Amino acid sequence: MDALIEYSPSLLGGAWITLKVALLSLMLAVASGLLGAACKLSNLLPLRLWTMFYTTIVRGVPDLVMMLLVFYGGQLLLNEVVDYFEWEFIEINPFVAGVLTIGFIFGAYFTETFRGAFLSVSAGQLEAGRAYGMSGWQVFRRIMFPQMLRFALPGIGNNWLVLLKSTAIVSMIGLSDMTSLADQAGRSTHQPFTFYLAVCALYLAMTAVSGYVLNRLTARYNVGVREAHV
Amino acid sequence: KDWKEIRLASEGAYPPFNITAADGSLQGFDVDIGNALCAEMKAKCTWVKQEWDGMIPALVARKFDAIVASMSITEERKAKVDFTEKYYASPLALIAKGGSPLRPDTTSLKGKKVGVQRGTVSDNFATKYWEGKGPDLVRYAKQDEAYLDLKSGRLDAVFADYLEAYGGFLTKPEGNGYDVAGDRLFGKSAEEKGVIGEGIGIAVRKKDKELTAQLNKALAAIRANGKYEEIRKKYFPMDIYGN
Amino acid sequence: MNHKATVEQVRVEDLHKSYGNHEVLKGVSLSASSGDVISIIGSSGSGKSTWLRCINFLENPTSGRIVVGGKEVGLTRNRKGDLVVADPKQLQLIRTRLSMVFQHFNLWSHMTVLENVIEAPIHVLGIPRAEALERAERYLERVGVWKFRDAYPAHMSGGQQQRVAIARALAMEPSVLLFDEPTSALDPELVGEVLKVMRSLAEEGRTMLVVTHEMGFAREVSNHVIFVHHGRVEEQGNPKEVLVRPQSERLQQFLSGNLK
Amino acid sequence: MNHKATVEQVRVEDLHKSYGNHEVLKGVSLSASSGDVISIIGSSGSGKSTWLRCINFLENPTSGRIVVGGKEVGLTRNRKGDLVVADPKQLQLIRTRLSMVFQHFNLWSHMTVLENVIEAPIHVLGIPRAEALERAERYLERVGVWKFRDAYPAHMSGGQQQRVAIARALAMEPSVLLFDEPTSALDPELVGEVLKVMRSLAEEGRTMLVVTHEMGFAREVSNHVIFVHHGRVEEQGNPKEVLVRPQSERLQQFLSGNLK
Amino acid sequence: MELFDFQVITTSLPEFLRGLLMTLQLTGIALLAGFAGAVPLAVARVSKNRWVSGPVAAYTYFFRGTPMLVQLLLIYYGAGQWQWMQDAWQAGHPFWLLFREPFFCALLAFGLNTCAYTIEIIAGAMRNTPHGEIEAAKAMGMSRFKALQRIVLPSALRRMLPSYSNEVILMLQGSAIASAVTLVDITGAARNVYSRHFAPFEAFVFAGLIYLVLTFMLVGMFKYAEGRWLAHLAPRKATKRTEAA
Ligand SMILES: Nc1ncnc2c1ncn2[C@@H]1O[C@H](COP(=O)(O)OP(=O)(O)OP(=O)(O)O)[C@@H](O)[C@H]1O
Ligand SMILES: Nc1ncnc2c1ncn2[C@@H]1O[C@H](COP(=O)(O)OP(=O)(O)OP(=O)(O)O)[C@@H](O)[C@H]1O
Ligand SMILES: [Mg+2]
Ligand SMILES: [Mg+2]
Repeated sequence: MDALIEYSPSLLGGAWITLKVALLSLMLAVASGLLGAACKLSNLLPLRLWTMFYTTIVRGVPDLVMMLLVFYGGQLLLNEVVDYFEWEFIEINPFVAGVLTIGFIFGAYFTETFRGAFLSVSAGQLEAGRAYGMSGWQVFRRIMFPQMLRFALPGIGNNWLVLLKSTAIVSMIGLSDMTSLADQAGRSTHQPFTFYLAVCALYLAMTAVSGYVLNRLTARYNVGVREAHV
Repeated sequence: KDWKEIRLASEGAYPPFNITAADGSLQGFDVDIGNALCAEMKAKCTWVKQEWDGMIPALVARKFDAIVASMSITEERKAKVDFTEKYYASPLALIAKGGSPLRPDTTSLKGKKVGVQRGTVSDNFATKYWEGKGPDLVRYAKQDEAYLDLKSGRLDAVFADYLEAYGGFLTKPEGNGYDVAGDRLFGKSAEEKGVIGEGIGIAVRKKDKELTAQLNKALAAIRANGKYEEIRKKYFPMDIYGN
Repeated sequence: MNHKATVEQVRVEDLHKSYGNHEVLKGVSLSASSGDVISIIGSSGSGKSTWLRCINFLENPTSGRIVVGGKEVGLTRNRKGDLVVADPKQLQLIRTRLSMVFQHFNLWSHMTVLENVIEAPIHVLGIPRAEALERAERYLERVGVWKFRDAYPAHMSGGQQQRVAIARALAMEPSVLLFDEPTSALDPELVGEVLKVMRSLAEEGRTMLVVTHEMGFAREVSNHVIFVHHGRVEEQGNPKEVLVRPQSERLQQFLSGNLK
Repeated sequence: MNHKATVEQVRVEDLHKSYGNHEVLKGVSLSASSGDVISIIGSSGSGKSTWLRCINFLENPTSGRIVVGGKEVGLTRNRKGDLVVADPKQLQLIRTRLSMVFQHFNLWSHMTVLENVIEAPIHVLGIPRAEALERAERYLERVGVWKFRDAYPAHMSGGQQQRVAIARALAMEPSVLLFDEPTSALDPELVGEVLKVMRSLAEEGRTMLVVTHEMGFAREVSNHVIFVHHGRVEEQGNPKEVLVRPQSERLQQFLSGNLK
Repeated sequence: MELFDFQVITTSLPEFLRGLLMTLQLTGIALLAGFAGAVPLAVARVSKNRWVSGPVAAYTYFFRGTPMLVQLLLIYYGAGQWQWMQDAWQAGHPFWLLFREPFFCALLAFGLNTCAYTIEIIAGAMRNTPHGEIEAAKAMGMSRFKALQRIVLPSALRRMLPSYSNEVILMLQGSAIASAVTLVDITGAARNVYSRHFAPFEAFVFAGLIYLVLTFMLVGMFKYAEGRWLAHLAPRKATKRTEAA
């Protein structure tokens, strides 16, 4: 217990890093997800092929492996390029690498979520928009998007929880998130159980808060939907 | 480059040479030596924490400029990076329960579980001479984890740098009741010596010859002006530089 | 049949439409002037919906001419070989003049009734919000669902939803209303409500094209009925005559199936 | 109306049902003997479905008596104060004797047509598989969907699905068939198919209770019609008389709404 | 410097093969056990009785709310922390001795984890069973248990296939963390190779490829399974166009 108190400032600092990485990657992932979904649904074959490649590869390779590839392999490639053009050395900072990799990985999952959601908006809703003379962009912004969000929210919620937990892998590239700090504290004090349990509690606190936020969002976007009563 | 700013890397899980303090900062013998060298060179040091098994790739990838992490100077590593002169030297040793009959050889360790840290000299040595011949090697990402499993009874012995074991485990409360089993290994043949290495040095990228030279100069200086001895006494009662 | 003036609102000439090898419409024509109520009847799959949807270009015809409000719609061929409206501005204009009421209502589910009705007038016609609200109020009252203005479509009965859909179409103040089986998604009980509203619109002298299965409606309300069979107009004329004394064998057969 | 013998199959006495404070059924009764075809009509919300669903205890009545096959159903009150069948075995027995055909068919979507029909005979009645198959064959043929036996329900039209649902009910060889608006989920085009089957069942002398909106069916096929209004039986009797010369003002009003 | 050194891969092929075997064993057994446990627990999860569904909900909340890596470390290093556990190991207690084995610890963590996810997937599918189909089962005289056994579960287990395929793939990839407790799975092999040859690119690209191939095989298997058991949800083969509802 004393050990836990001694380490708590650093653990909380780690929690803050975890949260920062998670939120920034979420933003990146949502953005790439929307873009990916748009490409996947587009009429242009190259765009569709590219996103198919993206989602398949990313979902086929463990994120841990992907992270190490980006951080080490990516840096080596970058160095070759930089040396070739005789530029200054550009470092892939672990924080940036972490956010980029996780955002990139989860972008693939969000792509599928958004694609499904876009497809769930019934054709009739869009047709009604067109039949009243709305332009393509108006149909997207006023009809498609608000309705899509409703279908996407459960998926967004799931992806976010998985993403939050995935941030633990950034410890592999030297970022001191809360898992790695607890791990190291556990080894130093020879009380790993205590510290892992503390990390679990921190994660559960975060998921509880996000669960609450998600419920609020769901309530907001489910307006006008009749719940099925069983 | 004039080397007024140097990024040094260490692991922070290899007591007493490098450890991570409760506040997350790096400490230990390696860190003190690194800081002393920087002071001598009038350079600004920043420390980077890096997992052991990615240490050399990260150096090559220029994530930092030098490794001060108790890295043994071996032929294999010299193929990838340059080393300074050694700043200490340590034999290998088998750590087990006090009074254990185990010895660091294949017959005594037959069927025993022996922990090593992945990518260390002890790993290289055990892999080369023991693997498949008796002992059951279990590889850890961090040295500490091996001690945790030794204590909990999952391992019969840990094979590691003697000085690290001495300062990081045997003299600590956790290490109570454990001791070196058998002789310390300095390497019998030339080949074995090659594996174990010529002592512990600071690794630098091959093309940064200038930095290696400066570090060597600073190392000689702190050896001469007593700074080195001052740091050594903080951690070890005996000489660790060797001859 | 109370024509006030016979201004031609929409004319379709020799319209063809194929899906792949399957020719669904094999050259159909019609003309509707102000005050006309035209019923299009025919068995399932005969091409009624396709015809209606070609008129406001929800489907692109394969060939033919369409004249809306006296102006011919400029057409060009797209890559698939279908005709599309050359000028997107004209397409939007056509669509605001020919308002469609769908079989499945297609009310926007994330908007309240009122929002549904003011949406297109504000964002397509660009009229001020206050005026759109005033219009919405008028038409919702007209079809008897004003008190549901703040409800969401999913919380209303089918008949109420269909009436909102009609109000939404009316709020565009179109020259022609297109109905695609406006009552067939409804319970028999709800059909009555909607038919009553449509009858009153007809009495007001609105121009309407109605694809329907309700022979009662075709007979009582419309002034012209078109019987479509296998993509061709098989018989047409005054419903009182055509439906009572059908000439073609097929229409006789079709009517005997609908033995209500 | 071809009664073979007048054995009473089901009797309902003074049935009441409330949801919270809202009393939906205010004491209704009926009696059906073998060969009876009873139509229950009434406007939306009058309690027709509730009545039917109380008979086989898909809803638990608030009070009343139910007699099935001459045996009174033993009832006890549950915690909510509703009546439930005291003996679960008897409940299952009742449900096998009163087979229900739902408005939305409710076929089991993961089973083929054949599997749907043999499921309950094998797993509820416990008859051998071979015999169940033979029965299924017979009834599927009977309603004219035998050739779809290996299809999944989702791949069939509404009329076909409803006929499978009827075969599924028949395969239980129940003493009474309960129909809750068997045609109102169907397109007007598909209604005919199902009505034809029901008419032939009636001619065979099956006992049926049918909640319906099809006045034609009530008039032509059933031998007794019950008009429900606000949870009470407002008028009943021979359909030829009741529907042609309604006595109560409400039934007159109701029938005038259905102006087909 | 060379970007890709194939020699590194060829010399360590046996190690990768052993790693592959380890990965397959770990995920295979964990998935089987997790699934077997999930079916009855999912039934409990949808129960209206809070005393039945509550504990299951708490279990899934914990395991879905915390990273599997932490769960694994908690079980492996956490177990070793307790003196009584160490004593039990010394005494050769057959049950507690299991916790000494990293393989068992990983199986336990993976199994509990995938079980939690699978419970929620099955429970979700059960809740989505069309209400009318359950009512039809009741009306045909089925008891609660019969309806569950014959209608609700078979239907739910088919409809869960697409989401379950995701879970299986995630589990395969999640098993990469087994290397954190000294097991040499595909990732563990890659890390050994990497630290021995200082060749991150070669080791991880090759490991990534193995995972990719495994994933493709799984995706193919699930495609086949869906074609077989989800035929009833596939769109109609006939071309009759139905109006979008
Ligand atoms: N998008 C499409 N692709 C291919 N064939 C189509 C398409 N839309 C309609 N069809 C075919 O065109 C024919 C006419 O369809 P349409 O919907 O116009 O019939 P309808 O007269 O409206 O019938 P219903 O009374 O059933 O609505 C049908 O045979 C249909 O299968
Ligand atoms: N589960 C329920 N909870 C509360 N009220 C209910 C419930 N089921 C039905 N009701 C109410 O009971 C009344 C009768 O419903 P019922 O479904 O029996 O009508 P119905 O005569 O079958 O109408 P319809 O022709 O529309 O099917 C309605 O007012 C309805 O709102
Ligand atoms: Mg149509
Ligand atoms: Mg009803």
